[in-house]
Amino acid sequence: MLIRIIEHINLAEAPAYLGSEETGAINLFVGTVRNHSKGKTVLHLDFEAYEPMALKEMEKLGIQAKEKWPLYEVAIIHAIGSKLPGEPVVVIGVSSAHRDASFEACRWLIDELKKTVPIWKKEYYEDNSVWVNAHP
Amino acid sequence: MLIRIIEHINLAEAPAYLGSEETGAINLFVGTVRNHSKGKTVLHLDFEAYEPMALKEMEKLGIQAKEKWPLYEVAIIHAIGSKLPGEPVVVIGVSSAHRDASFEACRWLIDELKKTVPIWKKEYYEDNSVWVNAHP
Amino acid sequence: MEILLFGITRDITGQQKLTIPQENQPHTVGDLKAWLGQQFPAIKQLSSLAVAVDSEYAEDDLAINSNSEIALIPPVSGG
Amino acid sequence: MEILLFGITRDITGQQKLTIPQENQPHTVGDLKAWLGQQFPAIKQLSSLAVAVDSEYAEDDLAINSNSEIALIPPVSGG
Repeated sequence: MLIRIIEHINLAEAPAYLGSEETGAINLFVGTVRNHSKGKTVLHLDFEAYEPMALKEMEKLGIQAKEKWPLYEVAIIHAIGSKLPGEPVVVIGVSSAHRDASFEACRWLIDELKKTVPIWKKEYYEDNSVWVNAHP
Repeated sequence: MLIRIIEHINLAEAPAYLGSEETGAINLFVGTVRNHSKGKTVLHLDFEAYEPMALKEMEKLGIQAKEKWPLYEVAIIHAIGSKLPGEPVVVIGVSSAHRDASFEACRWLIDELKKTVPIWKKEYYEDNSVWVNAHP
Repeated sequence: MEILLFGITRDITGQQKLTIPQENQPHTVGDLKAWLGQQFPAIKQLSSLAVAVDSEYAEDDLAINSNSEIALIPPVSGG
Repeated sequence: MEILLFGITRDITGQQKLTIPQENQPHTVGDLKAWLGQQFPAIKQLSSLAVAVDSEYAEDDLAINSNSEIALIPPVSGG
């Protein structure tokens, strides 16, 4: 498994890691910073992680995904620091023999990552900033 | 839209094309040559396309996907020629504001491509070769 | 009338392209398929056979002539 | 006892890290949450608050002491 928290994501890393002669299908999800959110202009997002725990939780998700689906490999990469619109903030990639498993596992991994991995983002608008999800 | 039939696929092309400041989600599917199929060792796959028609059908799929889901961009790239195990043969990529649309549209595009786009593959095993899907 | 061939239809006919003499020319896509089945029985064993006219999938009742670009589309297997 | 802080819990407490004096030390995760709610009412307004002990999510009845690495986990928002 490729599990990584990093300042700048290199989009070539996950596909290179996931490709192999046994694999027939790779699904890759890339989350990027949008320049607007809820009708407001976003200037940048700042990401903060509780790194040792986040890496552990990411690894647990990878292991669970490999138990649930017949996967060859899993890559989970998350960025930290300040990110501008257009920049990648998360990459999830999985490889499997057939495409069903790759789509399902990749979708499950990004959904679970958003629920359990201790990483926080603050959205900076033109006039204020908020920690996303903090309040009901 | 990025619609292309090409000898060698560059995996960096689609993500670079799909990324933008408006986009929050990119889903990418990469189909690669497996070194085995139905229990037999695959030496290589040879792809052949009726190019003008294949490009037209790929473009139609991109347009339909954009009608069905709120997508920013669509990339459909297919390789032709002889491909070794591990090599990419098809890349489908879509970008959207949110991840639901990106996963659904990408999945739909690869499923439809396999049904309608006039591209053919011949699998070369150690002892023979077959045109895939040709017979019931 | 010339017919473009791809994939297994090249193997079945042993040709890169079919030429149908003036006197045998089919008038519709359906006629063409019937003629092909007679000339090359192996074609009837395929999972499916479509015909493209001017690079669009064509129905059996579509009229064809030598000005159209006509192609046989055996079962596709891209991806 | 030291408590690691992240995200909005740093803004709420105005600190990078909480230090709980010996005499106030909570014995369980549940005690810690109750103490936090008293000291920093804004914490009760969060969508959720989890506590991690030695970098694992912990239940309220888990016993804690100063040898553990303890962290507050406000609602996560990665991805």
